Amino acid sequence: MLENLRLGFIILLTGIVIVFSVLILLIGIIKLYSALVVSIQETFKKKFAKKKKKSVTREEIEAPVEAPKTENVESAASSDNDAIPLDVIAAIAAAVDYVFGEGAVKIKSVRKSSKRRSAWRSAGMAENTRSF
Amino acid sequence: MLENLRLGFIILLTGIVIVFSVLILLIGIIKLYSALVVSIQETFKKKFAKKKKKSVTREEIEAPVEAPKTENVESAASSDNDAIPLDVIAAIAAAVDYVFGEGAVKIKSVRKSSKRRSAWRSAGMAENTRSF
Amino acid sequence: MLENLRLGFIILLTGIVIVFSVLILLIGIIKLYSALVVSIQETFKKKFAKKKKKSVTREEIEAPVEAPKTENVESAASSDNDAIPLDVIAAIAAAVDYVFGEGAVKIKSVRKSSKRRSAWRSAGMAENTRSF
Amino acid sequence: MDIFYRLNDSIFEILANSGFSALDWRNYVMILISFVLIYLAIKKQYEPLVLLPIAVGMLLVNLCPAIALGGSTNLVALDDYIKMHPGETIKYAMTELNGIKYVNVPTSGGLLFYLYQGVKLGIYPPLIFLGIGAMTDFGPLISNPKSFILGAAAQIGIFITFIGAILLGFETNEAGAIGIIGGADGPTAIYVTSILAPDLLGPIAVAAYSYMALVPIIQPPIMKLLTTKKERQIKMTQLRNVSKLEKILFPIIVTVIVAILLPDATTLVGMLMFGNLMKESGVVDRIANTAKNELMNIITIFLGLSVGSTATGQIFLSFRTIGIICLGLFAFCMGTAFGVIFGKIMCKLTGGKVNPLIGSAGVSAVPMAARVSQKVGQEEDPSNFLLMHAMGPNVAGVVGSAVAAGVLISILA
Amino acid sequence: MDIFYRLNDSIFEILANSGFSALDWRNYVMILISFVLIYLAIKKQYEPLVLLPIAVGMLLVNLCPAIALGGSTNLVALDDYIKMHPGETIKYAMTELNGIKYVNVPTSGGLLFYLYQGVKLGIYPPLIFLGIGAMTDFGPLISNPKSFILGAAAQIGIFITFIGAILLGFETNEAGAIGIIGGADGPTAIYVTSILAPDLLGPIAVAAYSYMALVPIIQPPIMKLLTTKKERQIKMTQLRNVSKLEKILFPIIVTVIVAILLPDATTLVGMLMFGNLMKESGVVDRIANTAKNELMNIITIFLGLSVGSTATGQIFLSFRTIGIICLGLFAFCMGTAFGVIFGKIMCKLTGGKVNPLIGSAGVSAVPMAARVSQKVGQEEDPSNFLLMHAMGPNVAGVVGSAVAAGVLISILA
Amino acid sequence: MDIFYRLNDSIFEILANSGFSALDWRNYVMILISFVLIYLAIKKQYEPLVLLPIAVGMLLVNLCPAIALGGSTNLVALDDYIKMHPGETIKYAMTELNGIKYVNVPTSGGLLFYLYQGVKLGIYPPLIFLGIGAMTDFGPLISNPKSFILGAAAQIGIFITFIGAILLGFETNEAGAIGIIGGADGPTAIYVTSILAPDLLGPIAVAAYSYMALVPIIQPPIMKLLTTKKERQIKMTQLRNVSKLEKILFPIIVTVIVAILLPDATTLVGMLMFGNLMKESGVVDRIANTAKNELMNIITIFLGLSVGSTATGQIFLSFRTIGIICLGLFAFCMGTAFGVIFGKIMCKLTGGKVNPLIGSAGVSAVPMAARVSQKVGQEEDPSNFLLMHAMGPNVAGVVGSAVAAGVLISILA
Ligand code: NA
Ligand code: NA
Ligand code: NA
Repeated sequence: MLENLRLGFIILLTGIVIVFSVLILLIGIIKLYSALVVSIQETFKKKFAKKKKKSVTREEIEAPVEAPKTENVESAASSDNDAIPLDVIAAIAAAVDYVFGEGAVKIKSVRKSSKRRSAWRSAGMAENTRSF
Repeated sequence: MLENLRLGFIILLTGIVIVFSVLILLIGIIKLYSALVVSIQETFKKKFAKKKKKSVTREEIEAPVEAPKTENVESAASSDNDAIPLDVIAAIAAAVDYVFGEGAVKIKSVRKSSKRRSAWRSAGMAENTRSF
Repeated sequence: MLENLRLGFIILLTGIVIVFSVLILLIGIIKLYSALVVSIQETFKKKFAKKKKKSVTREEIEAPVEAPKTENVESAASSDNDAIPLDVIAAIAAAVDYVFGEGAVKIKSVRKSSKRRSAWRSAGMAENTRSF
Repeated sequence: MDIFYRLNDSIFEILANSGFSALDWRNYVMILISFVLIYLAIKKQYEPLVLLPIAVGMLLVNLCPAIALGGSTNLVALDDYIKMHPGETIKYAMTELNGIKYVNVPTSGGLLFYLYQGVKLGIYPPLIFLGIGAMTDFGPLISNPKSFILGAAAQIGIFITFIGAILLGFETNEAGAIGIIGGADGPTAIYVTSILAPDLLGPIAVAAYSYMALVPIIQPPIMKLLTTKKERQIKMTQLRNVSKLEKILFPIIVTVIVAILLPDATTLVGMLMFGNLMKESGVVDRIANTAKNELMNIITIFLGLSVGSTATGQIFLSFRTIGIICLGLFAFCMGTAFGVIFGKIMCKLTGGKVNPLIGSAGVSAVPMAARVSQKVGQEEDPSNFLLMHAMGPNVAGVVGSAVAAGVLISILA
Repeated sequence: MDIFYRLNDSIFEILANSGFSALDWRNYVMILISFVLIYLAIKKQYEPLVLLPIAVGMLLVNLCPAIALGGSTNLVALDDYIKMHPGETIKYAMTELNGIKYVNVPTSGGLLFYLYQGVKLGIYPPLIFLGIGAMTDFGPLISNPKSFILGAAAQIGIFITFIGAILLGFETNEAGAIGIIGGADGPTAIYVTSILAPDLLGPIAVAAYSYMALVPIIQPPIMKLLTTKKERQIKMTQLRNVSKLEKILFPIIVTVIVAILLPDATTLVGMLMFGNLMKESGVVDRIANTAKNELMNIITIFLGLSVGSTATGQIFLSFRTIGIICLGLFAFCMGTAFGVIFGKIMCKLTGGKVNPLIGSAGVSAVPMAARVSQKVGQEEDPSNFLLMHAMGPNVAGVVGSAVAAGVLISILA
Repeated sequence: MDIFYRLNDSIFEILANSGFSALDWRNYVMILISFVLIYLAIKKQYEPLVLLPIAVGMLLVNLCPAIALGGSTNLVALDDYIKMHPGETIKYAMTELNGIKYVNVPTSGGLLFYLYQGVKLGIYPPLIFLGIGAMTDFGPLISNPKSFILGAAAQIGIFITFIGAILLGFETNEAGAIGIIGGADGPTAIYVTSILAPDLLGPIAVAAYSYMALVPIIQPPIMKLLTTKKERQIKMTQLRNVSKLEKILFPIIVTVIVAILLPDATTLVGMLMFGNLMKESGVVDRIANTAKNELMNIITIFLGLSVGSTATGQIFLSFRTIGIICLGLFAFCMGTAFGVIFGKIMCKLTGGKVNPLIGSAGVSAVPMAARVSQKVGQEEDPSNFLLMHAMGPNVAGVVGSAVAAGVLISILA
């Protein structure tokens, strides 16, 4: 057991050294890349106005048939509805409150009305088939 | 490699021949059965008025306790709501538009109100247990 | 085959004896514990008033951050909504009937509005992570 | 020119390996049978959740038997191997037989072979029971535990059919598997058959699920034959409410009793009751919902396909299958009859408080059989609601057949 | 008459195989223990999602040990075999021992044996980590990466407990598995134990999940003992918002760093971070949702049942289990203490900007431990909201214990 | 002092086992490649549901190759073993080599090794096809069955690429796997490659999914090059409505024809059609929904991770991968070209009723390729809606590539 105990102390020390080293290394790297990301994003923000126009053109290539936002809502429907601005949801919630009494219920899931949808349904292939 | 190349050409030709044969055969068969189905269904439509009464009698054997449509909606609730006529949904959507502003939201899932449901729940066995 | 047939009769009798013994034993035990449970629960009901206060204190330890009812609704959202009193749901259904015409549709899922929710979302850990 | 000769050879070889040459008439008959089952599943809605996958499994295995074959090692003569794979290094072991060297080329099994392992190892049926447990309400049984007697009585059909099967010349293990059709419970039938007589899985599963779908046609005549009009009109008093605590204790107690007395029934009963405990406890809705929905659905697909894949023409098309079909019907009838007879006995003993029609629900076939009790009762008196009272024997029948399964396995396995 | 004799034999044999004769007192004690766990899971809601399946697995394996046994080959004397299966052809291999021929009858394993393979092969815990990753928000940790120090400090308890276990006479591999209880993280504990000391899975899993449920009782006294009232009243400045890009880069970077430095932690950390990457990327919601819901739920059921099935009376009921229970508590206390002590150090170093109460959240037990920090803080000053600040060390603790697990595995496996 | 020496040793040993010493430059290059794929999946949304898991699998296996290694038996010299496990009894078998005794210590495989078995045994791709079948509407194909010709034509690219691969020096089995990239169908490509050339899984899967994501960029120039402005402006007449019965019969008929003619295509086509039968029958929504959602999502995660795990630097970084990338692009271009050419032929034969642009949709890449047809058509005439007409060849292409896969497997496996 004495031998085991010695091994125990070695592992105690090794463990503490390694765990702290790894996590402290992570601290350093995260701080570094956080700084980097923040500075990069600020640089990008300035260029944004220009880029915006370009990306619109690029999107138009796929847009008429793709409607990615709708897909997003569909696939994530059960968990959240980020795809619709929060203020819209707030407005709906207010309307519901108005009808049913304040604070009573909350609409669980709101989905953008998409006229393309029915076209897609008849197109015979769920949007999310794409990746398979 | 020359031998491989010869094998390659054989596979090229075999592949094209087989793929085309199989798919062209499918074309023929699909055309055939489509024609058949269409003609059969037209024949049936004429007999429908008579049959209808019979089938009602048959359904009544199971109907009071079965309510398969409700089950259908339940199990498929997350994906679509075919069990309710589209015009009903359209009506609901219109009503919602009226309240919340046109095109803003779409009701995600509509389920037929079923008074039988609660009876079933107390009957202690989900409808869909049936098949196991 | 005669030997098999003899075995068959033995199994027939063994089977009937065992199946009946086990299930009749179950009858006895269920009757026993049902009686026991009923009597215990009546005893408890009398003590309830006292206990209630204590348990409230105990709950308060966890309450401000736990909100277990909300969790319950979330996780069970797709199947039922027991966490909200039935009369509330009835009231909502009535309101919907009022808007859309009686019996037309039924709200599928009602979730308590929870101001804590957003706090939790930002707390960055779904309630149900707890158990893992 | 040489290429065209070889093209000809190549196409010819593909045709030689095609179904036209490999399949025999029994496969074609089985394909027709699978069409009938698909028709029944879709058009007549005969237990479609299970019969449709079974039928498709049956179709696929008879179109292409390799889809259900296990992996094996092909001995390919070294010279041939080199010809077929020119320039490759040989990465497999070699065997020498009679002076000729062979390459041991391992082949992978078919999809349905791998899916079938869950049946063979007895994994799927208990997992389906887990889901069933999570949807079953044993309340009616707890509030009227005497229902267990009817759930036991209806299992007598299993054992009588067992003797019938022996009289028709089946081996004892096969007879056990055939008898369990009378349990009117799919997963139990598949579990027992996979242990006692895996060769018969196809016909037994088809028979079990078909007759379960036919319960509304099979049972009423027997029920009417064995009961008087007056008996059928008996109204039963309302069941008491069962407290949550009783519902939580029930699965625990049943598990303990059954598992101690009959270890061979532990897996089925234990999973059924674990599912129910998850449901009734109310604290693990997350996993209870998955157990009764996605998990059960996935297992159902795999189970159906792989059970169907055991029904090759060579095995299915024999007089034994006809015997099984007949014995299965006999088992259902016997189960129904004994259920009703014990219902009559209970009616007598309770001074007419029990409507014997609820006895037939003891065969299981949940919840169809309970509905049939309800329906036949209402035919005599439209104001009579037997459904809740029939649910007791109905769910008791599930436990009853699992216990009967335990008996059969413990003696015959 | 003969039949009745044999009926007697047959029933006697079933009783002889029943639990009454096969189980010993330790199984009965374990059954009682499983009842206690079921009670705690349902009534006290002690981590019910995991403890309920564990308790049921424990119950089933002690009622019927065969449910967790692997398949094997029974040698049945040829004569006996023929008597039991009259008229059948023998389809199994034969072995001759001492002049007697035996039939090699293969038996299939029990359900829990097959489910257990996912534990044994180390498959379930990483898949649960995948789901946890898909629900975890590392935002609070990214916005305050110093939290990693607290997440590391709380792991010191693991290694101190390791020495404690050696002092109590455990082997080094067992001591490693016991120490990891202090990680306060279920899947990590099960993963390490399944590698280092599979025999101890039962008690270690029960201890780990029980103490995680008891965190609100275990931690506060220690936290109060080690901090002054003034320290507990420290309010922390609000965390900065973390951009989406940072959240996406975080799991990738953590995976790379940890996997390169400590390959033995790759599986756990990699799956945790892959789950998180799926969540944060926002482009694969379909699979991210399945990972954190259905997949995790299915695995949880299988994991719980099969971990419970390792807790047979013969293994569980030994003084070692008592030692494990005590050492587990010790580990939680040590982890909490070191978390708080390092919290105090950080408080000093930052000139009082860090509330040492958030240190205790470094043990993991997500999100319970962070709530305890919040609660203890609010007891001193109701306007103090430490929750968000405690989430940082809390999720860092998960990474920390996975790294500690890697150290233990790399040295002891 | 001794302890500090040994601590030094211990830390040194951990570093010696770390990635720094074990990985070579190719692993680091692969890590960079996986970063690029993660970027493309998240930022450019290149088939993220599959490419993200593949990229993560690639990342993990190159950080820690052991995560994809199978279990093995380590021979540890007895003396060393005793030193490492002091006081333990040895529970493993022993081997004696050259007078030295070795303990046979079994090691468990890595997570990705076990997940990979579903690829190796050909289980995942057909299950994904099951889900795809359950979401596919073959209506447009049934109402215009001639689309099958375009779905066949676009597969010519597969076989031409096969010859190209042979010209670049690939073995025939490898050439078959490379050719199937032209099928523009992920599961088919993975299925064929896992049978014919498992070593190439990584590059082939990456190429297949990348080019599928790039279809909107690859196809339009070819389509415009091969068609006249007038052809592109052709408007097609509306498709007739297809009755439910036709939709139900379609999957059954396709299964029967394909399986009989080409048994090697049965698994893929059979599962695709079973999924579609579940969908169209309308009676098994429960299991159809699970097949296309949770089951497919779970399999996608496992498939992606384990396909990625085959892409170790040692295998991936060779000139062959560059060849595969080039040949894959060539295959897509050829498939598109032949689809359009046959579209032109059909246009001629029908007297201008077919817009040749729908031919390019025959490559599969559902539904992206159909959208490209729509988009290119609308560029010429905004009032032209080709989408529905392109869906026919598009889904025919899926069947077409499965048939082509059957041909390749039957000749080359
Ligand atoms: Na039954
Ligand atoms: Na921890
Ligand atoms: Na294709």
